[in-house]
Amino acid sequence: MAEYVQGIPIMRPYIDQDNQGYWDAVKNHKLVFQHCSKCDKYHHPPRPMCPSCHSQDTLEWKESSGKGIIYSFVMFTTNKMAYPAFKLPYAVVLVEMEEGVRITANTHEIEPDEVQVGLPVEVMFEELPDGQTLYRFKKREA
Amino acid sequence: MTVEYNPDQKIPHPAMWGVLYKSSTPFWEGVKNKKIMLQKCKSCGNLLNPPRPMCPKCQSQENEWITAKGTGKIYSWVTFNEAPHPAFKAPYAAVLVELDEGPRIVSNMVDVKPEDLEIGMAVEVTFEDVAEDLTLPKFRKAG
Amino acid sequence: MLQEYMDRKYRTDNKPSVEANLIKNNVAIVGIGQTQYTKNSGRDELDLACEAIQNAVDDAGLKMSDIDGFDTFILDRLSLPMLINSLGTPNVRFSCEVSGGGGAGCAVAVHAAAAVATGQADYVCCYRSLNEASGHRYGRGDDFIEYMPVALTPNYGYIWPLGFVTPLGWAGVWGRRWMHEFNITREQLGWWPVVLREYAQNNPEATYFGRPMTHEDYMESPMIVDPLKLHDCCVNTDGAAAYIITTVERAKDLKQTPAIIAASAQCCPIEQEIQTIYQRPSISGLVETWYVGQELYRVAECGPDDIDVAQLYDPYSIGGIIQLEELGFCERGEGGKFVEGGDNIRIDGKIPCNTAGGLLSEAYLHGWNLVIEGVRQIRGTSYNQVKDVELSMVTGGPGVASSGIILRR
Amino acid sequence: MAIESIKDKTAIVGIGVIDFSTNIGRSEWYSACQCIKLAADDAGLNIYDIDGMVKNIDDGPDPSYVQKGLGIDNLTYHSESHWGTSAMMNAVQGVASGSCNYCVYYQAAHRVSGPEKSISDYRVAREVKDDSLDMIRYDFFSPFGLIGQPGYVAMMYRRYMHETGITPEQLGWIPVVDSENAAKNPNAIFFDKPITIDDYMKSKVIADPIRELDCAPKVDGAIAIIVTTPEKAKSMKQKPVIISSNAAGMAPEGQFHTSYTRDVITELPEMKNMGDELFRIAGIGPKDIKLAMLDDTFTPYVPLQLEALGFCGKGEGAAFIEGGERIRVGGELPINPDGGLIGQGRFDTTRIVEAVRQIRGTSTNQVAGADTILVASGAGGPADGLILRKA
Repeated sequence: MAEYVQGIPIMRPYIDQDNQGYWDAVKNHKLVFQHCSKCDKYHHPPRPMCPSCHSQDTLEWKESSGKGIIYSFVMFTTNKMAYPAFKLPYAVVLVEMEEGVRITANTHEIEPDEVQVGLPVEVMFEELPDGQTLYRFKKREA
Repeated sequence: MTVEYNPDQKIPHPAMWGVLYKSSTPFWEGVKNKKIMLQKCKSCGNLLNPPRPMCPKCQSQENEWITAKGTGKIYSWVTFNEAPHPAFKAPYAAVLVELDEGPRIVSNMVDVKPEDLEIGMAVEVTFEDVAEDLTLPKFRKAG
Repeated sequence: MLQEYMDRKYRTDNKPSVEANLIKNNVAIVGIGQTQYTKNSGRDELDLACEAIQNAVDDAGLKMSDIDGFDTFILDRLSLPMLINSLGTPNVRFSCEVSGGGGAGCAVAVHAAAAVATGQADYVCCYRSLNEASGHRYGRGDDFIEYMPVALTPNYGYIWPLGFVTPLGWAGVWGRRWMHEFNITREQLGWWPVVLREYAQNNPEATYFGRPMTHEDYMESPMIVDPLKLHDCCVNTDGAAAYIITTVERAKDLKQTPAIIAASAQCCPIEQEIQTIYQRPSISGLVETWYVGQELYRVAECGPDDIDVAQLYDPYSIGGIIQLEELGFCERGEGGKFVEGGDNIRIDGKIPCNTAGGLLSEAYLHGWNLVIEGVRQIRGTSYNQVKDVELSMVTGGPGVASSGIILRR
Repeated sequence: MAIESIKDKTAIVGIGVIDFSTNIGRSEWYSACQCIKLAADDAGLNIYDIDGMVKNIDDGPDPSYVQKGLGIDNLTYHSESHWGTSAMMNAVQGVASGSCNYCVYYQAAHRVSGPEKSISDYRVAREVKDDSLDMIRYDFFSPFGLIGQPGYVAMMYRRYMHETGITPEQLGWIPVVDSENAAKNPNAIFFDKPITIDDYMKSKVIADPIRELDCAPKVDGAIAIIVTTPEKAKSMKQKPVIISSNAAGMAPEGQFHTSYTRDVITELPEMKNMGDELFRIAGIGPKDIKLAMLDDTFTPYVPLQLEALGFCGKGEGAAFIEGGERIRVGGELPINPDGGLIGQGRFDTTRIVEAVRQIRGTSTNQVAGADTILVASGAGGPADGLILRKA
């Protein structure tokens, strides 16, 4: 799923000093999460300060196992609320990762009726038609 | 001297986005027809400038549009030695004209050098087609 | 994180004392005004705002020159200087805006009340003016072409590239999780929109006046974003609304029965986003609504059983029903059963909700119409008047930094 | 009971300032978190006790972002404000009304290196999709090349010269005195040594009669200010600075820097309304003020503020500043001993921070006996201000 309509720009992330590491990793087909080395805690989305110890220099990027389960999802079935660059239908899944954080993404080779809460998934990377790299989730063995 | 434009740059256009900016549409429609239109409160006669949907003196929402004579005096002016927008060639002046009817509007002078400008100078309106789709009210020395 | 929410134990030791709360019982809503709610106003928002504000001023029995404060929330196309130059108010001493979209539906009243209670303004006008039906729509997918996440909102970068740009979609994620955890059925969901549509049939100002809907109609309506159907979603409206806040002392000399603010609350719990509140320990509830409810009950010194009528900000049905749980009108996870058949939220029910039709059937005026209906219930002038209303509750949007007020006679 | 006024109901207990720069290399989100942490440290306050946040609408990310870094469980009060330092009023009301305990006002703005710069520059020229009705007012200026704030102010300034005879040689004393003061303030990055009136006269005339040195430059910075009640302040680390008064003011036919439709355009009626209210609440007059922190974003507004706030009579502002003697540290009414915005860059909350330091006695350019200070913001548009005093 998640195929694109030609001629409509796909949005791109806003990259700044706080999330550069995250998006650089995605470009290299890696999924990383922000981790505070002092508190040993993960935070997502990335932020400029650890909310537990208020340190601004103990934040590092740790590679994710890439594995998680679908925690919830929505299915875009009509053009009313969908973004027009996408062919219908397409799903956006909220995946609870093994690290404990939850991230949203599109799916890869999962039929609409297969998308279910609790489905084990793992990350994969896709080169989009506009040249950007984005992560998606595909089925995995539990 | 008249304001000169860089031909490859778009002069900032006023918004005529229909319903989005309804109050000022008659002003710009008037300019297209080479008139300065002023909004007048139907209830108390107050001239509303810039245009707005309610009269601040009597809270009436009924208004009409009258045609200004197009004469007035220079109230103040600025000379731009550096152009803040690429469409304009510096130096040039923006003038604040007090119309004989009372309201003040911003404009440019035609055939007057910035150094010859004076507060109180009598001026009259002239219309200049500055772009294919844009006419602007400008002023020249009266008489 | 959010331990007090997870334990359902509200901390009061870190709050200013109820005695120190100057808003409680000292401030009232004394004037309400609106324009027609239409699908195409043919006028600009400034024009609509002027009319609604004039109506509110007239309703209160004031003069425009009495107004010395203005309040709204962001996403408004008006500029305050332009508005003031039209209204002709001579000296505005207070103004503010609240961030967070629809959650601020009542926060605006909180800030206006704080200004009035501290003597920083005498009469504050809270206004909203929109051409959402004919002009700019918030929250439609095709409206986002040419938009990109910017510096002040970098977290959109994690969702927008997924074709995930509309609040309805974002809310669908926590809505589905709630349905999943508590076995809520679509049939149950449908009763919220159906009852609201019934209310709208008595309200000639409502968008859906004269257009009734049965539960069957609801079930047959198309899916917009699975799990939400067309009739789970709010209407689009052109129109404006305004209300005026002053002290109870000044209200005594005015025309209308004042709707006294018994409590006001605003909240912004951690990991707050615009609907994408996915990092919290639980997403099957609305943390922000729980906080608002707890603070309202603490300050007003009452509980859910004391509330006679509620206007809950419901951009989608799920948002309304989960609020019933978080505000304590029913148990956690029981919202589906509670609305089933509709009787509990009808006029003689346990808690009549959104009695003018709410955002689904009256108008989407970012919650202003809910405040106005909350005031009408106190005055006894609602089109669906609940008997002997003592306490009338209004809340701000779910899934965003939220707010609420309790009005009393 | 509602209260009559906010006089002495609130106090400033903490300030946090990051080092200003013209290329900070960080996000505004980062700086916002950083300056709030500094302010909490300064106040001796646990970050988790902060329960209110206010900000200027365009400066920095909104509270829900900042909170994600600070880890605060819930805010019970937050809002945004449009201009000057008027968000301060919301902080004061939040605390005084019992809606929150500790309200932080943060301004995190990277106006040089941050991306907002390009947005606001574009807005003026209306080249991007911006459908705010606010844009309508530019329609009557931009097509004629009257674009940008220096030009807007110059139109008023020319008239001011015409009506009162004020000269650049007089007005130049604002940047001269600002530069003298800035040279003593390590966070004022625009002058390491004072300039002379000759330097000012040689400064480039950009929108005649406005010179480059008449305009405060842009800067990257972040400031946080913590407000609570005087009672709570007693047990905290710093000597509290009491907010005697706080007010905002507007006036008919007002527009930002372009109120050209008023009968008289060479006055600041918003500032006058605000000042009258400030003094009424505090119960004192201009004579009681030991130090004034005035808005010097554009120099012509300084003499106009002196007139509007009653520090001198109408038309006497120019004489007041000429020669600089009366406005220097040690003079009759010292102005902006931190170097003002001309010395530090456009950053309105610096005025409050310097006033707090002066009252604490910790300024790098201390004014003797500065126990009652007036802060004014928003010259040329909606105005707001504070009177701060020693506890």
